[in-house]
Amino acid sequence: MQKEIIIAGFGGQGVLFGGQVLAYAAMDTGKDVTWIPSYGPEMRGGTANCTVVIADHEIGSPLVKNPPLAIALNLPSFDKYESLLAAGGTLIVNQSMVDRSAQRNDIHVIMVPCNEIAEEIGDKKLMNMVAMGALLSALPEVSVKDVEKALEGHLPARHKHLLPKNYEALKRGFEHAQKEWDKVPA
Amino acid sequence: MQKEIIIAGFGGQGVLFGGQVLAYAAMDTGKDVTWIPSYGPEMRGGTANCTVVIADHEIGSPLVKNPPLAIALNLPSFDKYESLLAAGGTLIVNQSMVDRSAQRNDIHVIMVPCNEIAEEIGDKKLMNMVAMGALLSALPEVSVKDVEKALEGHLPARHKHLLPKNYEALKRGFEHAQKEWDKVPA
Amino acid sequence: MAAKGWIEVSDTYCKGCELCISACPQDVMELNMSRLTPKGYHPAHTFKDGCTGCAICAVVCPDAAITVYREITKVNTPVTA
Amino acid sequence: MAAKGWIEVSDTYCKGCELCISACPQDVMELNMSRLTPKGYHPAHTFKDGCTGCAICAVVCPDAAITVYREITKVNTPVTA
Amino acid sequence: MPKELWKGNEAIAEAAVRAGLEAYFGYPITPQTEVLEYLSRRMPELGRAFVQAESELGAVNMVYGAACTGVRVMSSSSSPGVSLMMEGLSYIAGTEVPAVLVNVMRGGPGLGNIAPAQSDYNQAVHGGGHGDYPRIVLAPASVQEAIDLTVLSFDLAEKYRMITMLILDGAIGQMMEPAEMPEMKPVHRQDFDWATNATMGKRERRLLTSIYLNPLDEEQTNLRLLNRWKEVQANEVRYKEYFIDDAEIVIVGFGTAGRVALSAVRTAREQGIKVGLLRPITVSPFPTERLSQLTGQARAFLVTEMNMGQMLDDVQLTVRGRVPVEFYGRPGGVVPFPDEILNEIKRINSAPTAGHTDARDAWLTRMTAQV
Amino acid sequence: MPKELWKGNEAIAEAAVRAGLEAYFGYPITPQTEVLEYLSRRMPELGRAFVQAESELGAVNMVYGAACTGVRVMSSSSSPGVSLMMEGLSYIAGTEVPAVLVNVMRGGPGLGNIAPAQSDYNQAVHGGGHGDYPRIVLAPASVQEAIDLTVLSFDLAEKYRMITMLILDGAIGQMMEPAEMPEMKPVHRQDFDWATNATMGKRERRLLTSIYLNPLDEEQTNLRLLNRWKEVQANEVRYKEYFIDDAEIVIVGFGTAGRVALSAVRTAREQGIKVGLLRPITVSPFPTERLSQLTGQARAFLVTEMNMGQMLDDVQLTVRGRVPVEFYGRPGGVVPFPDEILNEIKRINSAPTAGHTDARDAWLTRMTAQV
Amino acid sequence: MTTPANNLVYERPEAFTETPTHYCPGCTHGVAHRLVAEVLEEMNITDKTIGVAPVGCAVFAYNYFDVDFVEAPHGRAPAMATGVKRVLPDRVVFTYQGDGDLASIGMGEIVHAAARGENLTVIFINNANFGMTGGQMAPTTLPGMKTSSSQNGRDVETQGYPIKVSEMLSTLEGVGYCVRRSLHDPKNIRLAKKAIRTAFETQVRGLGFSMVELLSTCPTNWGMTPVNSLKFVEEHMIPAYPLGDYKISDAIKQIKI
Amino acid sequence: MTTPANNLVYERPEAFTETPTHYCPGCTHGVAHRLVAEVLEEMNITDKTIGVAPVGCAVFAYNYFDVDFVEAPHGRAPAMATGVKRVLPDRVVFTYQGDGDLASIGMGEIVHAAARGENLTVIFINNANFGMTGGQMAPTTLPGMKTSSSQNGRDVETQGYPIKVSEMLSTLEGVGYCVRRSLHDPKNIRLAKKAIRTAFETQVRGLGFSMVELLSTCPTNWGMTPVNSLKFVEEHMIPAYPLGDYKISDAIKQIKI
Ligand SMILES: Cc1ncc(C[n+]2csc(CCOP(=O)(O)OP(=O)(O)O)c2C)c(N)n1
Ligand SMILES: Cc1ncc(C[n+]2csc(CCOP(=O)(O)OP(=O)(O)O)c2C)c(N)n1
Ligand code: SF4
Ligand code: SF4
Ligand code: SF4
Ligand code: SF4
Ligand code: SF4
Ligand code: SF4
Ligand SMILES: [Mg+2]
Ligand SMILES: [Mg+2]
Repeated sequence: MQKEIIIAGFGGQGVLFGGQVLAYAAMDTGKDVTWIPSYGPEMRGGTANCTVVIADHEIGSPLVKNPPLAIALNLPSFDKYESLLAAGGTLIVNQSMVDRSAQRNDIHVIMVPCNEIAEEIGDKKLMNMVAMGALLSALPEVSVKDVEKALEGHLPARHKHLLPKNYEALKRGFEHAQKEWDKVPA
Repeated sequence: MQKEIIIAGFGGQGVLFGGQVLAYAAMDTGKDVTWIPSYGPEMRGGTANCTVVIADHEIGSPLVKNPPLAIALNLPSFDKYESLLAAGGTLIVNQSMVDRSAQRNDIHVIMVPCNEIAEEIGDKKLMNMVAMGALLSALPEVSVKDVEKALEGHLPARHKHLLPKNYEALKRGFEHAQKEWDKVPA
Repeated sequence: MAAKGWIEVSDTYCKGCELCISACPQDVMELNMSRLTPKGYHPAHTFKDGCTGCAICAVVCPDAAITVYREITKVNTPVTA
Repeated sequence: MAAKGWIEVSDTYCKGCELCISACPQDVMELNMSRLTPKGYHPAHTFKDGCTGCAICAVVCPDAAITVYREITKVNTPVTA
Repeated sequence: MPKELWKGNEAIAEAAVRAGLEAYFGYPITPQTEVLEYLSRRMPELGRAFVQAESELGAVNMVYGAACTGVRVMSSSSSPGVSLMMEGLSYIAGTEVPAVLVNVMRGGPGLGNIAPAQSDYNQAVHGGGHGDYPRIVLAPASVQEAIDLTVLSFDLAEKYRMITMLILDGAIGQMMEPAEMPEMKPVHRQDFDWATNATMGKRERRLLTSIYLNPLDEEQTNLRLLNRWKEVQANEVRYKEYFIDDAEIVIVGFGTAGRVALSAVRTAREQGIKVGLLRPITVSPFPTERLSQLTGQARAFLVTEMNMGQMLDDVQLTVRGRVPVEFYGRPGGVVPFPDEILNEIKRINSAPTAGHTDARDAWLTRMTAQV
Repeated sequence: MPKELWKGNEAIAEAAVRAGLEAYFGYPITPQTEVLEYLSRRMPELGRAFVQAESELGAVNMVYGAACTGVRVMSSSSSPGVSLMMEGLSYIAGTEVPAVLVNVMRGGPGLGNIAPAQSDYNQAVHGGGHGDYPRIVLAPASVQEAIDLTVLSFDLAEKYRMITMLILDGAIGQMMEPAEMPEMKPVHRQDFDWATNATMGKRERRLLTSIYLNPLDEEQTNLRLLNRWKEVQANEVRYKEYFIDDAEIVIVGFGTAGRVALSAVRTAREQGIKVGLLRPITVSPFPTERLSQLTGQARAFLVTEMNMGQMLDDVQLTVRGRVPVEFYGRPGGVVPFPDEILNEIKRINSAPTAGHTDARDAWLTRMTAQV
Repeated sequence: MTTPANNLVYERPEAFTETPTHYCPGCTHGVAHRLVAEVLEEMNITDKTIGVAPVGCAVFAYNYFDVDFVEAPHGRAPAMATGVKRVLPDRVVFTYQGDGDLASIGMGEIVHAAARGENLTVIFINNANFGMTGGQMAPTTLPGMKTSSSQNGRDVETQGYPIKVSEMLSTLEGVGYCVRRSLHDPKNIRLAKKAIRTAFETQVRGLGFSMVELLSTCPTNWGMTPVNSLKFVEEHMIPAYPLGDYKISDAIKQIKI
Repeated sequence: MTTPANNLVYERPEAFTETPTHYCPGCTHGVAHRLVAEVLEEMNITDKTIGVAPVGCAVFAYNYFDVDFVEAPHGRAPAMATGVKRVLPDRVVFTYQGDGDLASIGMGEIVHAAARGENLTVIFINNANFGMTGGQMAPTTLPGMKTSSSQNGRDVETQGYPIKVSEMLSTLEGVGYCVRRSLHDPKNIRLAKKAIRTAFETQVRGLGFSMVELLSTCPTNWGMTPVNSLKFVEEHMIPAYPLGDYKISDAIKQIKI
């Protein structure tokens, strides 16, 4: 088993941390995992992304050209990864930040109004966790519970009081995605 | 034909210049020649030497371990090159600065009181030219005339007035050596 | 009466840093929260009258995004070389 | 009367630079032209009486070649700690 | 110790601390800066020495000074910064004091970029500073390996009184992986009989210098170093093999290029191609002997690197034309994807090469046509 | 021009002047200092730029700046100083501007000594600065050759927009030989279409930089440089042969080691041994093709160097085990005498070697036993 | 809106290219750039100017000025500029350097370019940290200031004291003009521009080495808004780095702008 | 001649080894060495001292002092000393550097060691040229002075102005003690020794960076007798490099020797 996930968006959208939480969740359930960010000055005010690879064997390449799974938190990321996604893959899109619909039809595009859902929960910043919840609907190897535990274990102490809202965000994202999947013709 | 000559003494005894004059003389008569000094901080207040190679073909090594010809202008040089000289070779020794006689008898050691002769000519500094004259007695490939021409051609202008004395020194050295050779049992 | 002036803020250059806003002596500038530049910034603009064309905003703008104009009050003043 | 002193110049270290000679306030030093050190220098020495043991020669010597002594005029002076 | 997610650069820093690092001197440069930043906090916390030097030149000479006292000392940098250390490295080598240097390589030459690259292999392994001097060079391919090799590097440096370099690319420096840290070792200052730590009235004074005015003495030093290197070659070669047993095609790749190749090898194996991977962990000493053995087994080698073919020469030097050697490289900060290497495997598998004299030439022709 | 006795270092300086050198930047270091001293007088005399830089680091970056304007510019140094130039050289290479650098090598590593050595071959030819970049490296063996190659180096640097290095050892820098200077060429500032010499209102502005933030652009640059290198390899290989026609043993040696070998070859020939000498003049590009041809003719090679076997690897890479390669080196500033090489010739001639896998090892064993 | 040209009070200088800068919003690197561009234009020397970019946030400076540019290794801009200027003495050559570039790694080069009295103009951006690499301590970081490599605040005992570069360089005879200005408000920006102008005039007249040190902001790494960053400059940087004229040679005092 | 020990007025310091120096006759490098040895001995710190030798004529300094020694790359002694001192803060660490070493190639390292206030002592030998390599121009060469790389005399227009190192470093806060002395006569030699003593006391008490600049001779490359060289120092060097106390921190002023 090996799964590759790319999470992409603006700097400040919690892209890197989202990926780390996923990596922790996978690690804590005994899988091998790699997390690698894009780095350097091009990050300054621009876009950020990270790649997470989860496998049950020693991981080779930590980078992937055509991921089967991706989260696009903004429009440029949607543009980029819609075209790069592997055929048959799933792309979680933050609907709140894009103004177009999917163009490819050999991939699954799950639209999630992450910002709105996060704002409903009461913390705009949780938008990344909403998207993460949605992603998990397409990643059976990692459960929502696993991610919750990872958050509990690795969220910095000063943010621990935010745990319940994080859980809520994950759940809402997962549920929203489930509904979208149900719409997908089998 | 190839001949190697080492000229050695204290810094300040005109060792390097003596070698250069010889090199010029050889060059001006159409031979190939190399001149190479010992260099660097060990020269500071210590000894200096240079190696001249004269040949009628492209010269390989500019350095030589056991030269057939050498001039030793002081005691340390006498000590060093007496032992290094090739068997059958000739060593011109500045008798004025050594207090011992030769130990090897498979080489020709020609003692020349260079300082005294130079002082007689009226310039202590010409001691190197006295030795050079003596050397020429064992180096038929370069004549005293050749060296005189080299001096004429390459002595810095401000020293040109010293030419006659230089000639004198060469001649006296050569003649002294001739006499010594005559003493050598055939 | 103070001179009347106006400014243009370039969408290409403005990064919404607010330095002009805090520097404007007439307090006539703000970020335009209803617009985004192609780079995704809310650009600065004058939101009310009162600009004198003093160009202080342009002096502090790190992105040379502001062009400043002033109404010419005295016309035909001969220019001495 | 000036103190009476004397010096020793080490053949191992002296390089005949003459700095001591020119510094000696009593002008009692010169190079010893009749001797050569193992390195080939004419070493400094005192060539006449008059050394006061002032140690100025030692202070200027770049090669720490000079040892300076002085005759003890007051003996048994108790040394207070 | 349980596994934690560690970022490569920070893992190296913490591993060094646990191995008894007493002093760190460095200068910020991407993609290495986290090593310095981490240690800027961690070292003072433990009462150990940390200095952000004025430059890499300053840093390497601070390392040199501390190394002379016999403590465990390290610096880290990235390509341009490491180039500035070449004089210092040559001095450290000539003085025979142990020191550890980490190079988190980036795209070059010149300012280049900060993307992952392996183009300082030759500098680390062959050229670099002036003069003949051997050095140990380790090339981790994962965060765990980065930790383990960091610890090892101090032991090797001390054992052989030799520079030990870790070369990794930005990808390994920046990535996070689950990894286990070694126990924290108490700092144990060894009483080396060469260390210049002041006599304290207890011994004869010591000198540490790289000057040998007499060429014959310098020659002796050169030969001593080379003889010591023979010991290193005999004892310290390390590599890792994957799917080698029955491999007919053997890929040779280190660091990230090696692990990317592993992905390709897996896929190729699924497709029934008998391909294996030899991943040198010590690129200096190079696993010459093992590679030579494999020359009897493999019908072709494929060298993969994130450069224009540097380790390639070492492979060719060993293979000596007995089997074809092919090359696939992505220079300039590009990390190859597994499918590119898979394509190479397939190409070699289906149309066995005649064995060109220069694998680099053939690759260049293909690359140039392609882009 | 009639021949004059020229000292190697001064000959290089004057030759550069005659080739149109417009700027020299350097820092004193033995055994190279005469280049700087000569030019400190000569350049201002001609109204050209001379700066004694604060350091070699300063010097190489002054060279870099002047090179960007398209003028002929040079620096010179010796081993430790050249190590300090590695970052700058990598930048110059990455920016593709022409520059000439002379390294009058001395014994190393570290401070070493000032005696003649050839131990920066690897640094010059293979490693050196960070990143992949080709460079032309010329190795004169006489004063005349030093002159001719100095002139050539400017032409090559400009033609290929590439660093051209002269590596020579202190012996050639310090020796005098009869040599002919080229005519004084008037300075002719070429109007390169890349030179940043200010627009003067006549053209679009230009940039010269070595930064390629996008790895794909950097990769393109790397490949462009390598393709240009192929041209250099095709056009610029230079070497000199002695007694090669019927040689059964071929010595390969450059610079002083090469000319010392010539003396040994002469003596060996007198003794009836069929030995010849291949003396590479361009050590980069290396005369691979010619050496490969000779592999068909020779029954053994002997590489002689004043180091511990650096060019040796390049020879072995070419010979690829087809014939035995033997090595004789004197590192650390020792210049071999002809009789030492003669002994090697005789050894090889009388007891043909079985062809060890590593000539360096065999040599080291012999040397270690000997001293 | 029709705008007769003579209504124009201020517009983007022509010495600028049309490329938007990559600087963070509100970073006063941009102001410094603009001032240099205005001066080049006013002095009508754009055509004959060659810039030397540093390694630092201003590494891409070459994209923004409509003049020839070269890009130096980190800290070596003064040496590279020396190389350029010595072979093209009639051109105007300037370096633009950060405090990491000039005062840390490049200390040797700047001191010697100044000591030699190279006819160069140096624009020195003191923003108290290494901006480009993510905000590490610079030689100019204030005592107690937190950076990513002085996480508990710069401890002068172990991490040293700030270097006052202008004061230091002014001890050198080769220096013609050396002043410190700030970019934190319109008045000081105007004074900064005048200083930049004087520095270039110094060069054009061959009066020796000229440098303008500019106190600048780094909102991103200081973790402040751009507006608060300006306040930080006023309240903390200026007391540590007093504005002033550290050296103006007599010949330069005569220059009237 | 029997010499009762208490007759002794002066003898070669014990902190010296028995190796004769390689310096040219009359070179005041030797005087500087002797003073350092005397101070180490008087302070009783020979046992815990580690010296850092430069590349320059003093490259073999390590042969002459009976203390541990390391030999730095040209100009990098202050960095190397920093490395030593940071891991052995209770040892006494000094560098001994020439003006080529410290003021030319090593400018970056000395400025930063000083700025960091490293607890080191630097003995800085200003002899106005690069002695070891045969007398090239140094940053401290006097205007108009002939050297092998300023053969018509140093032309300040193209070859720059002398750097007054003590004055320059004294602008740095990390510097505790920075003075210039001369070795040209007995009185000044005594003052030099006192300064060296104070510098080491500064270090021993942890009061920051200390440096003594010593005007020194180079008879060989100046082409003068040793005696005339001393006169040259007095008549030409001192006017260009005034002797004096450039920085003495308050704490150090309290030290009584
Ligand atoms: C030799 C070398 N060392 C380190 C770096 C990494 N580096 C790039 S920019 C920089 C510091 C920039 O700081 P500063 O000069 O203050 O400029 P700022 O970004 O603050 O404007 C460093 C350390 C490099 N590129 N090259
Ligand atoms: C990197 C490097 N550059 C140059 C040299 C050559 N070099 C040796 S000593 C020296 C100058 C010494 O002058 P200074 O420091 O003034 O000492 P002095 O001999 O005058 O006492 C130079 C340039 C070197 N050894 N290493
Ligand atoms: S020109 Fe003056 S008044 Fe008008 S907006 Fe700008 S700062 Fe305000
Ligand atoms: S100062 Fe310039 S960039 Fe900033 S908000 Fe105003 S117009 Fe925009
Ligand atoms: S000063 Fe010293 S070295 Fe010089 S002559 Fe006097 S004793 Fe000899
Ligand atoms: S001790 Fe004084 S008087 Fe005696 S020789 Fe020395 S300087 Fe002269
Ligand atoms: S990091 Fe700082 S200095 Fe760099 S552009 Fe951003 S705000 Fe400006
Ligand atoms: S060369 Fe000069 S500095 Fe060096 S030892 Fe001789 S006199 Fe002293
Ligand atoms: Mg900065
Ligand atoms: Mg000096």
